[in-house]
Amino acid sequence: MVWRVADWFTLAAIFLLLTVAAALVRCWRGPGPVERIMAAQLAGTGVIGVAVVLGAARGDAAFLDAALIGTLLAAIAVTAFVRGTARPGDRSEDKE
Amino acid sequence: MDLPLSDILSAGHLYALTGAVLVGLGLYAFITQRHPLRQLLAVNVVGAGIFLILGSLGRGPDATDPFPQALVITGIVVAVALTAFGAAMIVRQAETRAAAKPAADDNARGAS
Amino acid sequence: MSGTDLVVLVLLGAGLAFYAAGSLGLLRFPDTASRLHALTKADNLGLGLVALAAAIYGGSLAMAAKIALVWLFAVIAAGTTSQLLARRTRLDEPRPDASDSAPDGEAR
Amino acid sequence: MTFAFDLILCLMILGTAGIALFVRDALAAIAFFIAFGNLMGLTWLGLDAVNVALAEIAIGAGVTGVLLILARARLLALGDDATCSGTPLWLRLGALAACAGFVVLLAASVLSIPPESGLDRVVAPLMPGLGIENRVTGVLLAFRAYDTLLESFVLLGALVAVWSLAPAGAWPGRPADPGMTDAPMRRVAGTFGQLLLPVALVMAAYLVWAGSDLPGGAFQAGTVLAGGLLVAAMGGTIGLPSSDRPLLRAALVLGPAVFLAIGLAGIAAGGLLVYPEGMAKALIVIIEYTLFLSIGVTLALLVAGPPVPDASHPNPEGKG
Repeated sequence: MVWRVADWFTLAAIFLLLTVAAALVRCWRGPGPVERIMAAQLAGTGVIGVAVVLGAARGDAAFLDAALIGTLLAAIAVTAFVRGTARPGDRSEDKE
Repeated sequence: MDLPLSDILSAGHLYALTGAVLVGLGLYAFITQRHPLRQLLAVNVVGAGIFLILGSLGRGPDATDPFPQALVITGIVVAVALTAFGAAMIVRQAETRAAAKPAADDNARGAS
Repeated sequence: MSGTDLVVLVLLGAGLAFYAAGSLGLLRFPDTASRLHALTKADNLGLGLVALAAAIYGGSLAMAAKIALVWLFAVIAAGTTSQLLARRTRLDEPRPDASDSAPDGEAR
Repeated sequence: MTFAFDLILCLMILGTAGIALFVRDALAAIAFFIAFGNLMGLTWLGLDAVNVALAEIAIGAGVTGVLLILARARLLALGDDATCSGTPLWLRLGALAACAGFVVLLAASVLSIPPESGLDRVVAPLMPGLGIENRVTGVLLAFRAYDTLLESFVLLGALVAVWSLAPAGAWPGRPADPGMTDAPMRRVAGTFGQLLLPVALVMAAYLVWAGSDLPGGAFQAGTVLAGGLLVAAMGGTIGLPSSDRPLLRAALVLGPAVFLAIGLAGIAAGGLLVYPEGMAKALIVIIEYTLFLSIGVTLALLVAGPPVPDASHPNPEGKG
């Protein structure tokens, strides 16, 4: 099989999926809520990377719109998370 | 990227099978989980599985069927609307329960 | 394999290396702050290099512009989230009533 | 090569779904559910259904995540940590047997259907009459327009249902303030919200515009708008409006009302939701722009939740 550059991009997509899986191991282990959200964030960035790479491999610019939406909304879950319990007098949740 | 036909067929079936397993996982979790928020997650996973079956069976060799795509987009939006309603109901139920308890733990009001 | 292809592959490989470093750092670093460091620095450099490779490979200006936007917003989002998560970590570390953050928290 | 990608993706989807459903800690469940939504977006890209991928990434990764995180924080403040509790063994075994049997049946029936895009060949010759290229948009707004019309009313109904959960005395009022209480966080999130809201608006308008010929459309755009509104509300850039503001009510019903009016006007041209010859594209674009605005506002308010009593707002925010 002759390796074209597009194939390398598909291979890169597979590699990125594996890094996402590695990040999710941290999400599984925790220990705290911040780690879990961080890992979800990294998984999101990995998925954006996959969308960019697949878009390049298939030459489809619409894939980049998916990546763009992903980056625009990437911070929203983190923003919702940090406001959740960071108020004085609220119970601490790091007993997990 | 041009692919041999067999690969695309198997890919369509692969995603459809994943969808079938997702439906099973979600149903199992819906039955065995006790907390309503977790059951809400389970319903969403069942929905995602059904969407995946619908979409992937429309994956032809040169195009993806627009009908299931349109159905799935509609379904996704309805699912998020009902998830929002479910979550609001769960929170409201917890608030009512907390208010009904004697005022030993009175942090219910201020917490948004 | 042309020279452009070689540049694309090198950039792609470097980007993937940074992604791997980010994941590895998140997995192996001992505390929250250093994990945050791994997350934001390595990850965005990774996305940046991969995006650069994709932009060069894509060839068209429109595609390159879109990819640049993707990276720009990823950097802005990562900067914001790391600030927020770091602040959250700091608020969590001492007990909330240790009044380390009292001046700005309007403890109604 | 592509098949290897598909296979790994499917395994990761099953893994994240399994963990999201069965992990003990509720926040871990939500984090995995967000990752699950992101990966589902990738499967739609893998299936070349970019229209769906756009919606799935915006909703699965953005809006649903916020919704669940906010719900979990509110439950936690009430002392409910939403962890799993044990169920009796007989129930688990019974459920396992039933679900496994169901999966086998479902898998068998799925495998008996060859994947093919037969309807695509039906739709393709009809597209020139509409003057747009995106077949999914064609299905959503022309060939099956009544589905979409009803759906826009379902969204509105869901918001009414959420609002109906307002406690006694809270109506009409504002949803609980989603803003940060910590001042430094508020500054950071506020700056971010000020930047993101206009960008999200531009991106959403682009998605609607692109949706005629390229992947995109009103639902995807509406979700992006909702995400921008939510970030802006959390950063304190905009305040959430009271549920009885006339302008808000108008924004909520604008899309469905315009859709319905155009649909009824179609009776003159031959039937409900029939577009007059040559005007299809213009009407579809009008419907999509109004619908995206209404969907965005509705989704944002759905996530914000029902109005709460005003007493819990010691220092009210400025109106948005």
